[in-house]
Amino acid sequence: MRNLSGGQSNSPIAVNLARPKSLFWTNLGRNWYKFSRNPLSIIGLVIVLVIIISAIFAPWIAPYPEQAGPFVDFENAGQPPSLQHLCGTDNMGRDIFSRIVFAFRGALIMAIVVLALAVPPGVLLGLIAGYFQGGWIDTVIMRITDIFLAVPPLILALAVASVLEPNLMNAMIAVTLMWWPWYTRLLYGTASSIKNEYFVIAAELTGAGKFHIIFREILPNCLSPIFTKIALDVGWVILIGASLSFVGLGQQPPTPALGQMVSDGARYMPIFWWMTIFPALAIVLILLGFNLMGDGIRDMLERGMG
Amino acid sequence: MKLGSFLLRRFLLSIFVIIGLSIVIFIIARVVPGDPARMALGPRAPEDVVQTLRQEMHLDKPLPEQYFYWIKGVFRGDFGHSLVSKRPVLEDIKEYFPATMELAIFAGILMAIFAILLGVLAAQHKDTWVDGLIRVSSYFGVAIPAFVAAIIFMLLFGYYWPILPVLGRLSPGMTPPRTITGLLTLDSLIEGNFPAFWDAFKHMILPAVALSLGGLFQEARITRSSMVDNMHKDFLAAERGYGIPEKIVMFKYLLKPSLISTVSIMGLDFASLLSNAFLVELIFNWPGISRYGISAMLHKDLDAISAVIIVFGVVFLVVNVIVDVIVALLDPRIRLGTARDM
Amino acid sequence: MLDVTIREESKELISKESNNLRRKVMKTSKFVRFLRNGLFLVLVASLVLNLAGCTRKTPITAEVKVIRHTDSWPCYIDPAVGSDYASSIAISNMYDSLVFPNPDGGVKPLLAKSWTISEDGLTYTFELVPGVKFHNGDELTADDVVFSLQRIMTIGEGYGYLFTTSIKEAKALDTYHVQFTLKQSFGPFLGALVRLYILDKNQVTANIQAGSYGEFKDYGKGWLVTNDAGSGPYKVKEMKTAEYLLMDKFDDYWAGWENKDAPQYVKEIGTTEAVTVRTLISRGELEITDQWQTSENLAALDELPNTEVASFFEGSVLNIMLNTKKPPTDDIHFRKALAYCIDYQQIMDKIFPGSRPSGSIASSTPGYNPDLKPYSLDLTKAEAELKQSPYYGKLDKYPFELCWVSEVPDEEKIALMVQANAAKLGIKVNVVKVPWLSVVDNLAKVETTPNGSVIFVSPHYAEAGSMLESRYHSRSCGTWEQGEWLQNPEIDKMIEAAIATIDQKERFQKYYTVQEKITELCPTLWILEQAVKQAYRSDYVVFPAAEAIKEGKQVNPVMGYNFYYRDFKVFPEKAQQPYTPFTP
Amino acid sequence: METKENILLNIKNLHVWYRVYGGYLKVLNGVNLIVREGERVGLVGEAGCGKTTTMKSILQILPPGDFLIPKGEIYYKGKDILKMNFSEIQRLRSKEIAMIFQDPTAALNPVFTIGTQIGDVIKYSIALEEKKVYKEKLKILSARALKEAYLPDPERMLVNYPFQLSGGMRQRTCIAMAISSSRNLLIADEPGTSLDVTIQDQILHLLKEIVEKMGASIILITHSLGVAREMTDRIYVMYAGTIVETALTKDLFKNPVHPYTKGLLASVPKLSGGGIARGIPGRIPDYLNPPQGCRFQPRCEHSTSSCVENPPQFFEVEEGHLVACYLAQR
Repeated sequence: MRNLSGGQSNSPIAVNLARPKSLFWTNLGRNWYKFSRNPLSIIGLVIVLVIIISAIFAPWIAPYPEQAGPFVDFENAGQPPSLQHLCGTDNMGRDIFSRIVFAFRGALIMAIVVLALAVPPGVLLGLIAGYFQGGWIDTVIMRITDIFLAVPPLILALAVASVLEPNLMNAMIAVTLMWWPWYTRLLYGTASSIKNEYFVIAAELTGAGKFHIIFREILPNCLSPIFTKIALDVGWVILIGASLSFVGLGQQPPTPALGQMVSDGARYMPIFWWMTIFPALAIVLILLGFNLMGDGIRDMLERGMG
Repeated sequence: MKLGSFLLRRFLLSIFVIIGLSIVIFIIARVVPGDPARMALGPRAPEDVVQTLRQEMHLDKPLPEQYFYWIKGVFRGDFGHSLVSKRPVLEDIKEYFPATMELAIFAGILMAIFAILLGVLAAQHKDTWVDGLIRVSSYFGVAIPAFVAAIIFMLLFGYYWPILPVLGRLSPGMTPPRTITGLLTLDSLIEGNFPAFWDAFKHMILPAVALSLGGLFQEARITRSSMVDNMHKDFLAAERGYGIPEKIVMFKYLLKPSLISTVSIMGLDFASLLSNAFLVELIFNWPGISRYGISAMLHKDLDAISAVIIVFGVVFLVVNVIVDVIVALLDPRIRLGTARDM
Repeated sequence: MLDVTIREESKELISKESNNLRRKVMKTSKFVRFLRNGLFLVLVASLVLNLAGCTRKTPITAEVKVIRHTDSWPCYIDPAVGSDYASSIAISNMYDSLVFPNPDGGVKPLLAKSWTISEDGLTYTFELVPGVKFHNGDELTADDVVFSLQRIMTIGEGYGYLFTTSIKEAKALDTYHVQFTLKQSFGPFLGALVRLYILDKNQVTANIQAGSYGEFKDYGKGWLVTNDAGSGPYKVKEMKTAEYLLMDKFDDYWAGWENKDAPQYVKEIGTTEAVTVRTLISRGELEITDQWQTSENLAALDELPNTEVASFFEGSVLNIMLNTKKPPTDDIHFRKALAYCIDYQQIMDKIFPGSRPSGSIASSTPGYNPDLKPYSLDLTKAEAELKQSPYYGKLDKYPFELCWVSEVPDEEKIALMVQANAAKLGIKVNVVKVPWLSVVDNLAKVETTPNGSVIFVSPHYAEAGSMLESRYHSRSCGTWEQGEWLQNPEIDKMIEAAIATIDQKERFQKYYTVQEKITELCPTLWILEQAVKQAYRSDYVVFPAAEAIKEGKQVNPVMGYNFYYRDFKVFPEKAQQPYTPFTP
Repeated sequence: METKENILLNIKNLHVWYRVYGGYLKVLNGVNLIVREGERVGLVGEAGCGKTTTMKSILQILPPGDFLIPKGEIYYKGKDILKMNFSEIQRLRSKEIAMIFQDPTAALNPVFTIGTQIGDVIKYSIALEEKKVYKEKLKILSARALKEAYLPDPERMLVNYPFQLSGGMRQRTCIAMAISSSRNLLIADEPGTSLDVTIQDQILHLLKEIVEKMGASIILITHSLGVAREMTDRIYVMYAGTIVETALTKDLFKNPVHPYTKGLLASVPKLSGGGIARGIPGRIPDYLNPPQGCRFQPRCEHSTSSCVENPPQFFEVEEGHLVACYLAQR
């Protein structure tokens, strides 16, 4: 929600930059307050927590954990939703609900690994390019970034994943390859504007080394944009992961994955509609959760520090 | 004029980017395990035949040389041969590209129109149930992936409520118009063949809606918030204060500056729309270049993959330039170039 | 609209009635404006109408006789390229070969009205039917036959291997006589000749483009992707490479059309997407579905009124190929243990309903050994066999890797079943999903070939010999058709001997012994013979193969020939709703 | 005692609240203000004390949706603006009252040319009488308005965008808009404070001249007493959303009564000795929960218990010199 108190609409970025570095951490309490003030963020947070917990404790939460793996039981294949099988069973008699719960694992792992692999190099390159703005380093890095940004990430990821052996690992590699440039671009913008801030210039005048300036002066002030982007990206990564596995380029059966379950189910529409609908809803739920939470975090970090 | 030079720089940069992209995609395509020639001819083809094909495809040469041959061809409009359709890739692209463009453009238009409508509506009824409804639906709109929407439409309209066609571009038995632009709706209009136009139009609705959902709501939100921001600007108070009627203030003085931010993210949304087309075309059996691309990827049809990626690269760049131009037209500060260029 | 008014405008200017002209222009331009504004409204209105659900039903006027059939794509209509199911159907309908396959596995004359075979069985001489016309009117001569043969042998794709391996040379004796000389005696040669489709030399050479086949440039490959140069009962009307193939009746087909109800048009639609197929059927836009639908879908389709499921056998066997050169499957006892522990019956009931047990050769393939009992579930025997295996007791050290082809979802169920069954013996099976192209790669080398691969194989020509050679002869090692790496010289010899035998009875006898030997070695788990099943509109389509099954007759064992549309009958006027008539 | 006739604007006990999280910002807390015809009134007070809010509420141009006016009346020519219907307000805005905004950069729409903006203003004020407004006429009128604001080369000015003008030119453009058609009341919100002193001076003189020419009244909002002294006949001192003192300019400077007014006067740097001015300790209170009673009492050295219990009424110290403070009692 927008904060209407008074008319001061001074741009959030400017505020962030002028802010002394440590404030982000010292302000956690206040941030939490600002975050929790928006019910939607809370809903998002709850959804995310539920998903994470059920992913971690899947074997205990899923009613039929063994059915998330290689398993066939043609006796009760294609059962409609019931009390025994909340989301029904698929064409091999496996409990869809259990498979969904386990599928959350893949989705989360995807998000974590991809971001963990993509953010650091992206940030680093962005910082360097931004700091040496105008120099040849800047040109080289940013032009390469442009090349990767020239095509929507999903398309390139599809291409990469398709030439590799189809499995979760390679899917993650493919997405990671497409993800770092976005952080490079983000950091480039932020860093190149921060580097003209007085406190950076001051540090330079006191003869601080480039390393110190980049990592001690500039980086800390890029934190909230970075965190904001990460928060908003989790959902996107999961979405792209689902898209890949929808085409069959992600997690391979019998290990369940949401996108894969949807496309498998599509083969049995409309007879076993539940085979498609419930995994689809699961995808919507997980995205909804992370998007809401992401928005909350963004508002908290960008507007919150006013 | 500033805008001209800006476009020129943009164009030169694009050429560079495309070449870079071609290198990247070429490398990606050549990482593929297995022997493309063998794949092309099938397991029972005699070795010597395979060998000749290998030479044709320059697979026996070192990578840089292969790239050189390939890019030379590309500049001559020769994207190589498709292993699946057994035709020159260029022909395939000529055949499928318009279908995707038609769909994408229609979806884009839907997206823009409804995004702005909803945005304005939400802003005008700020903090009322209207606003709330639009916001909530926007969260869902962003959270429902295009392919999920497509599948659900398929289920609903394919079986339970068959009022809209769910497959292909044209009903079987409907005589397609002469190919002029390749856009069925346009061609049929040019021919004055209204049944065909209407049929093609109906075929576009579901896929287009599925594609536009995500971006639509996101932009609606951005329109809304930038309008709300501007509502508190002094110039609006001033214009009201000088007795300019509310309507004019709303739709002239408020809308124009507010649209700038909406339009500038439209580029990104159009991009994600294009990438979603890859799955949606698959589902709706839409004979477009995206479906072609997917099948190429699943068959490891290297030349086709590369060509598709490059085509999309070009399209994406063009779109971005267009967006920049629109933004420049909306915002004199950029057009007349006092503001930092983007 | 506008320029019309302008033209009228100028006309009347000449006739100097400028004032009533002005009124007229006013009127028309107003009308134009109305149109412009109106158009949008009209669109919206009619959309609303449609949403309201009143879709205008076009009255069924001229009943065009049409067969619309979905199948797996891509479809290659070039006889020297295509060899898969869809291609075989298309090609066999658009081209004629010298001989035509019979249901019993033999052949009957087609383009060749007679032939002679030399004593040593190395020379075949055919006399062609005179006056056969290609689709473009040219007459079919011996030259065309020779050209077609050279073409397919040079290009070497599709069914080319059948001839590159067997034929030394071919020459045209005169306009109507052509002679083939074989490398070595080849019994089933006539059966193989079914796949030699005759193209119009002049038409092809007239349409060659740049290519790498020497004087013949691209041998017309480019042109033949979307065109045909055949003499068959149907000809290409439109080929959309990624979408569909539309064929229409070749009215002056040389053998005539005594079947008056044969379809005028045949549309091969390139999709097996369950949703698509179902929608098409439910809208009456499809006569016959493809054979790749899941059993669940077929069951659902079967329940629709006017829709029946035709199920027949074309000799395609579902194998689990065991790599006999890689532990633990290199041990015969281990293999037999597996063979005895599988619950074939449940697989046939649950996963491939309507299929039947099979040995190394499917019972529908001519030359299969009827007295041979295929393996069946018997755990005690399995136990016994396993005890004799050197790997007994240390099974956990030898994991069994079982691959299934990701393009065929039902194979996953098979793999999982086998996994479950083997577990009863304490054999651990790792199930791996592999895309088809990688399967081909993996089976090319013995060390990359997995312990077990779930793969369908069907004969190339309708005889046991084809299957035996392509599955168990050392020559076929490294192709996807032999994941066993049997490399057994004795068997090689027996197969060669059998195939070289001209006399059919004798030949079949030899096939029997080979089968016994192979069954003894148990290099493969023969799961079942797959039924080719497709749903079709029984209310107005007469599907010969389906009829044959009903009468307990045999269907044509040669791939594609159960879709020889010249024998089909269509009665659109009998069609129940839903039915969407076809307008080309 | 003022006679009803010549009173142009009369604000009575005006309250304005802004809606925010956690309640309302009670910004205006009973503002009383009178402007007579042809009178030049000054409104002084430190930043954020609600001057602008008061003025905006006269024109009904507070940010839509986020405020409410719990009580108070604003009489213009004896009619309550708050009760006016839309067309009346429209007429009021384009015929009677015009406001010149504090920051000319923010007050001009960045994406429209000066011509369009000023043109529309004129167009719709004329539109009240005439059916059809011709482009040419608009052009001429806007050019004239600009000329009156002493903008060089008005015709060319029309096609420019705000960002192409200097600060001073923008300020003049705003004034031109305000005076593009004759007005009876001008509200100048800290004119030219964002500009450097010389230009600010020119602007003020321009205003003076215009007001005399049009014979209009003016409300001059400023925080500099210097400006107020030379530009106004009467001054209202405002603190935290209330008028604390009002008097004829000369009286106020002669004998300020309210401690806040004293503070203000004291904080003007004197040229003759005295050195650095001594300001007022403390700061504007938090409007979310403003202090009890007199809003100045937390910062006031003379504050007594009664200041806290109930806010002081106006006490007349001399003819037309009202003070809201118990110090003015007796």
